[in-house]
Amino acid sequence: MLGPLRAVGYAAGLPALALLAWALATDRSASIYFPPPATIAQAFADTWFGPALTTDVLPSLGRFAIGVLLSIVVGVAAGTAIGTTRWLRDLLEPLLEFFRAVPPVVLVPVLMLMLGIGDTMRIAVIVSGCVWPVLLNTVEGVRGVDPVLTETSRSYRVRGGLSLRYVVLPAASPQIMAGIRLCLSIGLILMVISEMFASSSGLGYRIVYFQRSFMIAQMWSGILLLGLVGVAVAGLYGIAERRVLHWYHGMRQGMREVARG
Amino acid sequence: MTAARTRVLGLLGILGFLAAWEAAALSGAVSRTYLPTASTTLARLGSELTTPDFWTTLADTVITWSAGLGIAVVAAIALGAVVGLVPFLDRATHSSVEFLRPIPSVAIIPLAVLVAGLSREAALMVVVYAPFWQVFVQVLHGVADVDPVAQDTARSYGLGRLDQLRHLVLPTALPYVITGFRLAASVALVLTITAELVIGNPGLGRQIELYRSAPDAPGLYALVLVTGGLGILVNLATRLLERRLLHWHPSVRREEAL
Amino acid sequence: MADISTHEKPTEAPSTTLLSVRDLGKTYPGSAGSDAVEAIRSISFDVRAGELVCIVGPSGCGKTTLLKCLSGLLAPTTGSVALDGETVLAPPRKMAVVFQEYGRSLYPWLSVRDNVGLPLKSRGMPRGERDDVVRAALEEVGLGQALTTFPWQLSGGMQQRVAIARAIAYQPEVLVMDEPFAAVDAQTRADLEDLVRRVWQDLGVTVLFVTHDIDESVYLGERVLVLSSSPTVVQEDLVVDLPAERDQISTRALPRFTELRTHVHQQIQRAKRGDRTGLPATPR
Amino acid sequence: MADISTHEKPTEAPSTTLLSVRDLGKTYPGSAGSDAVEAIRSISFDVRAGELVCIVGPSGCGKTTLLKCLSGLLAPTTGSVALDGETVLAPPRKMAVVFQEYGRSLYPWLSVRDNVGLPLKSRGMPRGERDDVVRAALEEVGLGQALTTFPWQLSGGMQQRVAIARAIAYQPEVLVMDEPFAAVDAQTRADLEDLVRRVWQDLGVTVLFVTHDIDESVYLGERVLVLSSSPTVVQEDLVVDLPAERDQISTRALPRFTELRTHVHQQIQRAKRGDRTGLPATPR
Amino acid sequence: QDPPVTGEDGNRAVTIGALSISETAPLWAAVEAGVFAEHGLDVTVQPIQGGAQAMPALVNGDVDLMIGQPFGALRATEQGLPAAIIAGYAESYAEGDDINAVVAGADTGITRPADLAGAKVAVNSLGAAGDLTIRAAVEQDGGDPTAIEFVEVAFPDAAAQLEAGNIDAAWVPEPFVSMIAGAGGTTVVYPYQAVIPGLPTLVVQATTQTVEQDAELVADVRAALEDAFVWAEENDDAVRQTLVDNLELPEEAAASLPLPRFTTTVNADAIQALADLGVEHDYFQTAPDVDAIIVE
Ligand SMILES: Nc1ncnc2c1ncn2[C@@H]1O[C@H](COP(=O)(O)OP(=O)(O)OP(=O)(O)O)[C@@H](O)[C@H]1O
Ligand SMILES: Nc1ncnc2c1ncn2[C@@H]1O[C@H](COP(=O)(O)OP(=O)(O)OP(=O)(O)O)[C@@H](O)[C@H]1O
Ligand SMILES: [Mg+2]
Ligand SMILES: [Mg+2]
Repeated sequence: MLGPLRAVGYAAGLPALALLAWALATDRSASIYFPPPATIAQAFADTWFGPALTTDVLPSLGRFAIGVLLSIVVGVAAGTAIGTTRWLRDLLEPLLEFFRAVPPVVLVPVLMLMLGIGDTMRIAVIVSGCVWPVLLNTVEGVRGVDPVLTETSRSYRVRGGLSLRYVVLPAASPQIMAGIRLCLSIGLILMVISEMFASSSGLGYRIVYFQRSFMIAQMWSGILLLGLVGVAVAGLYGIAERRVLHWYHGMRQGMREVARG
Repeated sequence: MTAARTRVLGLLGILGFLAAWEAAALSGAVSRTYLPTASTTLARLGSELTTPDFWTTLADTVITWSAGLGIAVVAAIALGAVVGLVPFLDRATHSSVEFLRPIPSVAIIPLAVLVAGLSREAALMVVVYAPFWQVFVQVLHGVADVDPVAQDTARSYGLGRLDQLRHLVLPTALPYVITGFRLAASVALVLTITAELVIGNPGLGRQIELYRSAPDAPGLYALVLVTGGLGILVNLATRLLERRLLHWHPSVRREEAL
Repeated sequence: MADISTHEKPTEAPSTTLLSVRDLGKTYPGSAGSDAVEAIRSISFDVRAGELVCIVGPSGCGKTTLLKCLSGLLAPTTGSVALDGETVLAPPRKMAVVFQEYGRSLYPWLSVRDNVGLPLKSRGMPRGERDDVVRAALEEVGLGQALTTFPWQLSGGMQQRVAIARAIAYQPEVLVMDEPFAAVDAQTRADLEDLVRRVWQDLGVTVLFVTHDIDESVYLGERVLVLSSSPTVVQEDLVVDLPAERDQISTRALPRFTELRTHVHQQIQRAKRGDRTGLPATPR
Repeated sequence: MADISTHEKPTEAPSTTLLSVRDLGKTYPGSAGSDAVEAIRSISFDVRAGELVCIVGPSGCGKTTLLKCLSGLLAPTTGSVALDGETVLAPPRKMAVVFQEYGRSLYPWLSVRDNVGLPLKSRGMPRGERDDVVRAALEEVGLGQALTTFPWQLSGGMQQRVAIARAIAYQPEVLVMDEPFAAVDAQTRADLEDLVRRVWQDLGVTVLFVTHDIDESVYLGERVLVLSSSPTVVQEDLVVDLPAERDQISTRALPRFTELRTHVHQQIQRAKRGDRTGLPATPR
Repeated sequence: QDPPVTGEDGNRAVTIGALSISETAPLWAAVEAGVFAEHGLDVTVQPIQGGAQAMPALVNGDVDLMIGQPFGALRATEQGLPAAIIAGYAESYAEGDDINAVVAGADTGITRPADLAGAKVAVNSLGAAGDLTIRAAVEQDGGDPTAIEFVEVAFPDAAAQLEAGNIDAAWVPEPFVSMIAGAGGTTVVYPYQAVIPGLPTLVVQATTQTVEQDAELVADVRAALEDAFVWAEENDDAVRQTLVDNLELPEEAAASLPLPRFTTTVNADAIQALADLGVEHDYFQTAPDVDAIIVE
């Protein structure tokens, strides 16, 4: 286990260096597009510590959370079905690849027509982008399960839900977790994108609005907030991953021990 | 035999979708001005395909896309492998990586334009950014997936760092990398189109925007079919590649045996 | 040479035949760059309910392949397997398998208890009963204290014993074991041998037991099937006419034991040399 | 009981000591929910250059753990291992290991040839020479025809032999083998035993050989280390005073062989019972 | 400052950023017809998507001039960006049918600006001239401007969203005004015309640096543009052909599309009025110095 002090050091070290470099760079060249850290910090406090928190940030994060959870559920469920059923995969794969390549600018107006312009549409936009990493990783994880393990469960007639719950999904879980990790950051990106359509509030809307209104420091403060949310979400993910994959890390513990020694 | 079956089923899936689309459009749930029928769109696609302009536009997009994807994938594999293998780097960069990953490409467009102008390079920066992180994270997880016994074997037989990378780490990470590549390919395509649309370089994206403003729904959806088609093509290519590179992996082995 | 009786087609009523293997052949299809491998050419034999049959044969002769076909995990290329008169197409109920790759057949995300208990859970055995059965099985193999550890925290031999415990706890009618004692020490091995005999006698299960230890095959089995080297056929089907009550010290000291083991040894040597005189030359 | 001499601290000049294990202890840290496991309490012994030492002990007593510490794959909790006078902190060059989990130690993406050849390649051996060495090593273990197959297309015993071929092809100074013959048939096993003796005699390698087969340990070894059950110490360090030229039939027929094997057998039984009389009671 | 780049024919190379909208058609057409070449200018028209993307390109010199909305220039200067308006380009009509309008869906019952209070109104981008003038128009008509619920919907999507009932009204330019009206929509108000008649829709912008250091360029472009508009007036067919060629408009639509009034004169009063309106409705924190922004 890392000492808490070292953990903080690792987490803050590089960002501190980056901040310093930023400060030095913005000190010399006064490009309006790269305001100094102090300006951004000021903008951050002014912009986000106020009513914006409840009118913009929290609703956005709520939609993000629902969207990501839905994506994980849908991605894992569909991914398992597709990964275990050859004909289903053959049938759906080209179609899914097709939809993956359709840009949101085209997709969103259609979604708006079908779902209106409320939260449902925005959540749908988030899901439409961040199921893919979960889905693809689940499909590949499920396909790649060690044959000895599947043979074992077959011969002991561990089938159906039990086999999914205790054999297939755990075996695929390292790869599924990789997908979930991607899903989280893509979810944040799509939260922003979803607010570029038919909206007038939200964290993402604010960032785009600031950008369009040349409010550069405010825009940076929005990006900063988004990044910080990303770090926080990654922290939550880390906790979840350590629980879900404790066996996986345990198996590899010996290896890491030597790497340290 | 199985290959033929795969093709037929895949085609069936697409046909089923087209039929559903046709039915939905004909049902009139959505006005046909906004959602043309599949047959109209396909006819329009056919006529688009015969114009030389279409092909130059397509070429523009494909060039930006493949260049961006190439840069993103190569850089992500290289950096991902280094960061994944050196625990110090992994720990030291973790927070920064998590900070940078959720920043949307739309947010960096003005900066890209500032640095690179309204050029293909600016579009490239936008196209590289997001897919890079996807492959990077996949590589990190792939590198961590090395079997401890296989790792012990490599160490005890004195395999150097490079040899371990080449013969142990990369093969292990390969399934993750391929999935990362597939994810990145479509994201890069979406971003190429978005960047063309927003920055205004020539390409499918700008053409889509023109058709959208005209407004010319069949033209718009014909181009959407083209982007989706590109996505399907990449996937076909990846699957072929996978059958060669991962012939030893349970996922491929199992299906070949069936 | 001593008088050795080989097994003839059973004269008893066919109703007692539990497992019937007919002209079984298995060829692994070649994948990109490698040729097809004919693992088994043609194997036929019958096993009566309640028999304990040991299978020996040179390394790579197709024992594991045979077991996989028997247990419905692998579709034979030719011939068929019937259990209780029904052709085996999928893993049958009431058959438990101990895999040769014991380490990889344990689920690393489940504790030892859950690894052993999962098949029971899938059979719908209630929690309390399951716990008891699991604990008893693990105690039989000397791992009563390892309930909550994970497989990767165990030594090779311990992992193998968990796999054995899982098979025993499953209370199968047919127990199929592929070199189940390869990784345990001599003393533990002896104990486990006696455990298998006990389970076999007490519960009347039918046992198919692949081993490389010739003494073990004679000590354990009522019958020893010797497989030839590839292309594989049954080289010999030997009846072990030792007393039913066996004991590590006295049974192994019997002159008959020595005769039998020497005979099997010679057969294996012959098999390994590839001497196929007298074997059915199945047309390809 | 027969006269059995146990190994004393070597009286020869210390320069001939190749491997020196001092008070080695290893405790696996407990992970979430499981306690720490003291796999080895305290082990000390020396191995001279060119010795062939067999290690036996009850299942789970820490043999694999010991080998991993020796080969620099695992950091000991207490004590130290020195090779040629230098403390082992990382896997030393010129040491080849055959892992107990042979299946997982082969790379599924490499053909048999490349699996065996990879360590040589990384050592910079040119292509042509490498091919010859690899082919020769595979022929030694009876797999001359399996060059282009992949590990997962092989039977368990064949996989294990590939792992052995890899170790031999590596031409190490120290050969560490963890139950290397567990998955092969009796005849192949005998052949491989003779191969190890031959390699040992011809090339002068030092061999550390973990086995569960007591006869094998006596037949192969110049010395047998018997480990106690957990908490593990060296229970006995036995000199095998059989003639250097050994032969499967005549050596095993020697009365002295029987004496030695019986002795080792009793030691293992004692170890398994957990009888620790006379063992150093290392303070915790 | 970079030395002026000259092309092969000795003409000065100039890049002008322009939105891909019908208003820029005269520019495209005149460039093709060689009007700018006569002034020694070798003009490249660089399509842009909006001020946010074009402004950095202007700042780093990637484009020399930009044709954009005056509101953007006000906004940019307020945030400290060195934007200047060097010439007019297009104006809305002070009377008659204007080139953009708020249109309401068929069964919303919205007929006059005051009805928009409480309605969901789409504009292409919030916080700009569109919603500002709509607010003012509603206020003028006696409605409560703060009760309007604005959402952002791209112009091309507005018609579909209106029909789907997701929005009540939308502010769109031609050809969408005609399209929606044709489908049964009601034209509620021409917000530009109603609030600031003749408000410039597009102006030519440059950085203050360019204005200071390259007065010659500014003068040349202004003169050339003046000729271009004269030429465009006489060659309406050529202009409309550009709509077909460059903007993929169908022929019939191109032929009948209403175009704005083109002029190089900057209607400073209108822009001042716009700035005042912005201050009044809290769009600007500080009042923009319109006189400084407009250089003529
Ligand atoms: N998946 C596979 N693909 C191709 N060939 C295979 C495969 N599995 C096994 N074989 C081949 O089939 C033959 C029989 O293998 P099998 O594992 O049944 O032998 P075995 O008798 O169990 O040997 P051992 O005693 O070494 O475990 C071998 O020649 C092996 O190479
Ligand atoms: N990764 C690990 N984490 C925790 N405990 C472990 C780990 N590996 C081994 N152990 C424990 O250490 C002890 C010794 O294990 P080891 O594998 O060294 O035994 P062994 O002598 O090789 O046994 P076998 O003959 O069965 O292979 C066992 O009790 C085992 O449970
Ligand atoms: Mg086998
Ligand atoms: Mg071991």
